[in-house]
Amino acid sequence: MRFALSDDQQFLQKVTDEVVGQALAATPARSAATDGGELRAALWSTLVELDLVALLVPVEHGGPGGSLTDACVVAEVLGRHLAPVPYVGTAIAAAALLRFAGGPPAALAGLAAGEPYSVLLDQHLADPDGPDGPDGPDGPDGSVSIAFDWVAGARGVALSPDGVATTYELAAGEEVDDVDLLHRLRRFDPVPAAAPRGDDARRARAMAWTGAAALLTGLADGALATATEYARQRHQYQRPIGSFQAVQHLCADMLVDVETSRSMTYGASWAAEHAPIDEAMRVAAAAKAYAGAAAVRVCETSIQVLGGIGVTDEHDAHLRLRTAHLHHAAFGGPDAPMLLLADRILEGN
Amino acid sequence: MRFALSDDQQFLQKVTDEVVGQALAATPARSAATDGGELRAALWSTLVELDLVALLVPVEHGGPGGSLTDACVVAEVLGRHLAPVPYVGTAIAAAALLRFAGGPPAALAGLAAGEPYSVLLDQHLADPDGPDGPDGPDGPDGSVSIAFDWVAGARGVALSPDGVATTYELAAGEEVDDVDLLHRLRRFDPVPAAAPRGDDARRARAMAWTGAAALLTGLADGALATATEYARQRHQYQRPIGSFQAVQHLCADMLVDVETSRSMTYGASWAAEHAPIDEAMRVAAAAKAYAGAAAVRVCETSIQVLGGIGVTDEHDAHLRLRTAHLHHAAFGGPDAPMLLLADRILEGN
Amino acid sequence: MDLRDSAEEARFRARLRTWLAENVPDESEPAVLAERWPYMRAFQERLYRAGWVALSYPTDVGGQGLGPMEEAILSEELGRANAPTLLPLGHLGRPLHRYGSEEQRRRYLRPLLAVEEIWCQGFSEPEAGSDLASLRTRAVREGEEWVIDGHKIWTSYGAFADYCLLLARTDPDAVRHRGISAFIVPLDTAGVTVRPIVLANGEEEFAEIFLDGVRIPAENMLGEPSDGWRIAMDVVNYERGAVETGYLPKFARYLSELGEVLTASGLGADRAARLRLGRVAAHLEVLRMHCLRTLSARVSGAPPGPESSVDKLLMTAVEQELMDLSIELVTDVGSPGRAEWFDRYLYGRAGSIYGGSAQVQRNILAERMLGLPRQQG
Amino acid sequence: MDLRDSAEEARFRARLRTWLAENVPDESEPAVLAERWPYMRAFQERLYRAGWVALSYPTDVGGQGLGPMEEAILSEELGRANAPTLLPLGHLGRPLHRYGSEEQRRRYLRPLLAVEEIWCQGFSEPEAGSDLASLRTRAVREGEEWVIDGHKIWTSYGAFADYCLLLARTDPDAVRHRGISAFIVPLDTAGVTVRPIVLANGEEEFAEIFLDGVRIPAENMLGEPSDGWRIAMDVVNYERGAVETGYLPKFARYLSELGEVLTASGLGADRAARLRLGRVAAHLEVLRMHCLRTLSARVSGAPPGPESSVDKLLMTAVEQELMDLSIELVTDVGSPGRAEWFDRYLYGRAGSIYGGSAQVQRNILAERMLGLPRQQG
Repeated sequence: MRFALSDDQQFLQKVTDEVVGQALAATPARSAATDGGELRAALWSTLVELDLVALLVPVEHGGPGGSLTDACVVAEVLGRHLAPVPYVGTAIAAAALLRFAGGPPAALAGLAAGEPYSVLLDQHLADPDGPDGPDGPDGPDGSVSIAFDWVAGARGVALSPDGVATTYELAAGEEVDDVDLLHRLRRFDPVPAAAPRGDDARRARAMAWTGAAALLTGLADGALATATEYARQRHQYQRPIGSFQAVQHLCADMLVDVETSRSMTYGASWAAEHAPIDEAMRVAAAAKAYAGAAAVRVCETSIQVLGGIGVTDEHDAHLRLRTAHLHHAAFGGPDAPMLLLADRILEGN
Repeated sequence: MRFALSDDQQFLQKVTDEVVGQALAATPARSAATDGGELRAALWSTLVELDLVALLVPVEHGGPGGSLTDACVVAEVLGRHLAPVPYVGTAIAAAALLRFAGGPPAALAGLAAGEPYSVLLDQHLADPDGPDGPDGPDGPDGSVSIAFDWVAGARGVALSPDGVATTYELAAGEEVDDVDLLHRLRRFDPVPAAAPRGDDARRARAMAWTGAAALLTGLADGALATATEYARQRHQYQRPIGSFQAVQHLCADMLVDVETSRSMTYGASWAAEHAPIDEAMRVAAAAKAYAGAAAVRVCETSIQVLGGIGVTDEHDAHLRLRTAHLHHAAFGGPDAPMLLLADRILEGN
Repeated sequence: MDLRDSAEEARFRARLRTWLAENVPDESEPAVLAERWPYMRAFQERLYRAGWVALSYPTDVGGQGLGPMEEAILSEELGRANAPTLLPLGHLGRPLHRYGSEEQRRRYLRPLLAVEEIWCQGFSEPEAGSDLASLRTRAVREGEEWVIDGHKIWTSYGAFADYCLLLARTDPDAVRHRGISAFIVPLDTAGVTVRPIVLANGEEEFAEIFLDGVRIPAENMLGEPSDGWRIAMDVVNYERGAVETGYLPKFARYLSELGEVLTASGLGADRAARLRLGRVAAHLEVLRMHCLRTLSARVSGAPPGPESSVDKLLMTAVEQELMDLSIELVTDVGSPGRAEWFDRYLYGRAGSIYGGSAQVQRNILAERMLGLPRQQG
Repeated sequence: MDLRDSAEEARFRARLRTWLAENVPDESEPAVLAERWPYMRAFQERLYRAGWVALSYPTDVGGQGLGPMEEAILSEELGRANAPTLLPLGHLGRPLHRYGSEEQRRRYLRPLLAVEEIWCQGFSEPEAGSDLASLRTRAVREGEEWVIDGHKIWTSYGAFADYCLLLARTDPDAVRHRGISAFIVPLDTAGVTVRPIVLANGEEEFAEIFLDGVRIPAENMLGEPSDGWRIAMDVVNYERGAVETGYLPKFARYLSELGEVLTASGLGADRAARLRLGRVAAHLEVLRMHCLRTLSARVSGAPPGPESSVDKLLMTAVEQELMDLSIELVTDVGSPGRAEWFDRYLYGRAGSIYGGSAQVQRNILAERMLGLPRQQG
């Protein structure tokens, strides 16, 4: 047992951090909300060039043969910098679905080459026991229509009713007005789809959940860094606010959330790929449920420490909180992982 | 509109506080757990002599003709002092059931004269829409067997299936091992019973909920007083711990819980008795749900402020927490009031 | 205890209901401030003309000579009638009334209450948020004028205001909250620049005010020199009370909307959702009862004290809990209304920051209500 | 990252499982401490004889020369086999091993690990709880002896112990945490009185120790004079880590029992209950993963530092959340098992107090991990 990043992974982390950090120092992340896709495209091609987008694409399809842990390292860095790229949707969720659920080889090769793929969200399918069942309000029984992490020209990927990853042209469609301003959703004509029930599809789901957890951990870490930096500099009552116990304890609670999310996420990054499927699902579910709730909590607390400026449009704090909420809700909603964990325990009795 | 205790009620509060305070200064409340009923009986006869037990008994049955607000004033003081007497069960819940649900006049007269009455708990009946429905594990459909606030010689009161308050001899029975060490539960042979569905029975339920809320508010207030007193005196790091912001904020949160519980409880003490039945139920439900959760929270926080001594057997902090949990759970469980409130909103749509 | 209307209160309520039934506009509140402001202002003018504004102010300054109970009934009935939100400016009349000279009251109070002149509050500064006493804006006496330089922030509706009740340091040698005075500053004076602040939810109701050599007549000081802190604390305590803010009816409306969301989504029978909804409903009842108690205490006429921090913390907690619930219930990405609920939720995060952060409110309660020893350092 | 057992670890786990299958007692853990203590001790002695105790200690002192991974596997497998709780004494061997003289290690370490001699920890005092540095117990050198006077509290299993690792002030002029030394005190020495503390749940696992002119030989000091604080911090950091405490398997067992309660009560299909259960299950996975990470970091041999406060806060939060869940699920008064769950819940309230209160842990993280400016005063 070795629970630590390898030297290679630490190098990957450092390089990604530098590249993304430099890009966003030149052009702030928020500009992606209004620049017509320019920053997103520029950053994406950098990631493609560095072969970071193809990490989960097998070598035989042109990928560099990376692990889910590698992809999580990248996702965490992207979350920390609030990078406006469709990494979780394309490089993790779509790649895993194509790879494990028998997607067309050409699609994997295209993904490795930098073609964008967008996962069609199955939020109404993911909780087979939920009150909605597989029949959502968006269309006929078992259909999906919302593309996650959509960019212009992206093809859609969904699990078709026979349990095979299938790609779709996403020609038309309309922007969806959700909460995240940096990661886009688009509504298309519904296509038929199935809940992830087979082992392969469940593996892909576990990997998507873990990828989201990694991004969420990064978001929380960035929120913590912003808050502690501010708490050191901002003075009230003639002292730095970070010397007040109330502020210190808010920051300490954030640190606990970040470090424990990180432990959970990297544990899941191994298990979701390598462990037997039931264990993979269990651990990935815990990562998604925990990191999602923790990231929302930390982003909220960070705003509290920032005070007035934290609730303004010009500060990134709300962009971070928005991205946290979207990823907390993605891939089946926030409740699905907890219900899965509960049912494991109840079945055990 | 006048939201304040009258001069008479303030006098009642003062007298009760002095009498109970003196009695428990001489013999600590905790001794009631082991003294075979001696303290409980002594304190009870004091309350009977002062006509505090009969407050809800109408004048024509020998009562002093008090209001539910009067009874809540007494219950709050008893809670603050952690007095080991069956006041909520006998003087509020049983009295209200006998009075509103057509109980035998002799029973009301007996109660006014100091005879003990114990409410047979309907925790399995109170939530008609709950997963249990009216069929609990304690006996056949619609039966109750646990006497709340039982003392030796008490008669039981329950709502019989025709919706009328009925009294029972409680000859045999066995002690129930629950969490509260000062308020007793006893299990008897089941008797048939109904959920409080008619307006009269619902009025009695609203009054019982409000009485419990008053006791819970007093418990929380006592826990707050204990914690702040300790925080002023206890020194660590060469200063009173109450000068640390972390401790101050714990105490401030307790104060908010206490004051808001108090507002809710006294508001309910008027509405449960006088408002139209739907409003009475709604307000009493809010009081029970809120004061119960708040009292548990405050008693827990008080223990945190007390540190090590707070978790010892010899300190009263756990007795207080225990009593809070019992009253939070009594009269239908902690969830029933919240479900009632939710259904009001959902029916409105 | 008696929660019933007195005969007089009941008559007042009945009259008010009749009026509201005929006068609440059919079109609902615009989401965008630029349209919402005239909508709110027009309704408030109509309310004033009909005698429903400034109920608890004396008649000689344009009020109705009634009490806080009538204010509470107004707030309740406005909510029940789904009326436009009131401008939260009533609390600025209090200091004018209490500390103003005869002449100032005559000149300013009636136009303020009549919504003819809009007022705002210039307290916070970039370096003086929770720690208001560290404010740096200064006013220097030059002959018959005060010359003011500084930078105010978080001024509600500053972009729409005609006058600002402004705090500035007049005695640079006095420590902290001593040496602060209050001024009446016409915002069309040369040297004043107002710039809206855009909040995370797109709201522009706050503004910054820059003051660069702004000259106002000497008589525009409110109260005596160094009364500024006392005046500010009065305003802040009023502001913290829930009653005058119209929050209660708004929250009730939100809760009812959430009930509709639940019913529409088929989750109405789900026990988890019902428990959460019920918990928030209970908290809303608590807020209502606590406001009634606060109101009753105000009948004596005494201004609110440190206990108003309980009101503020309660109000914030209820708002945030309500908004958290909305985010829990409306989680399907892209589901209709999700973005609007999210905006309300974002706005709710500000509740524990403005008007003194939740941390400052707890300090006040610990030291001034519970008598805990002062924090050291 | 690789969460699989290495070949060596897998062999170790297999051997252990076989042994546990044959050696875990059939009768379950007695609820009353007077019976539980001999039950726990007997099992631990059996474990020791079979070579499963002190896995990560060197062989020359009675250990097995293995690593923290094997300790973790042991903890996991004990839980899976529903074995008796281990005595939480392992962390007291660490300071003996690290700071003890050749002679002290030879004399004390093996009997400690072999459960032949029971040790306890004499750190806290009535006036020195979270603020350990304010301890008042003093040791005065008289010839070849130290004379100790003082009063210790919250000593785990003090009533069963033979030796106490005790902190006392040896330099009355030094400030606070300087001037504190550590001693090995045989509890049968004249002048020692041990009195059990009864906890709210009836547990008697803690004790007070009164020391009245207790004379011990000079060589019973551990480490150098004034090493006491350093030694104490080592112990405390070990104590805060979840791995050596056996909590993880216990929590997993509780959660599984709560699943049974749910199933039995017919609430197994209730979404509200399932969500709560799932939330706690997720937290338990987090605790497991975080422990694995902590363990991996310890492979280097470095003793834990301030980051162990994360472990402690996490462990406390998970325990309290689990116990809150039990109280939420078992609310019918008088229902079977409610009193037992309540006792566990009460015990859980102590988790945020002992070993440094949650407030102290947060101070440590804020100042030592996040580098926030020191609290003033």
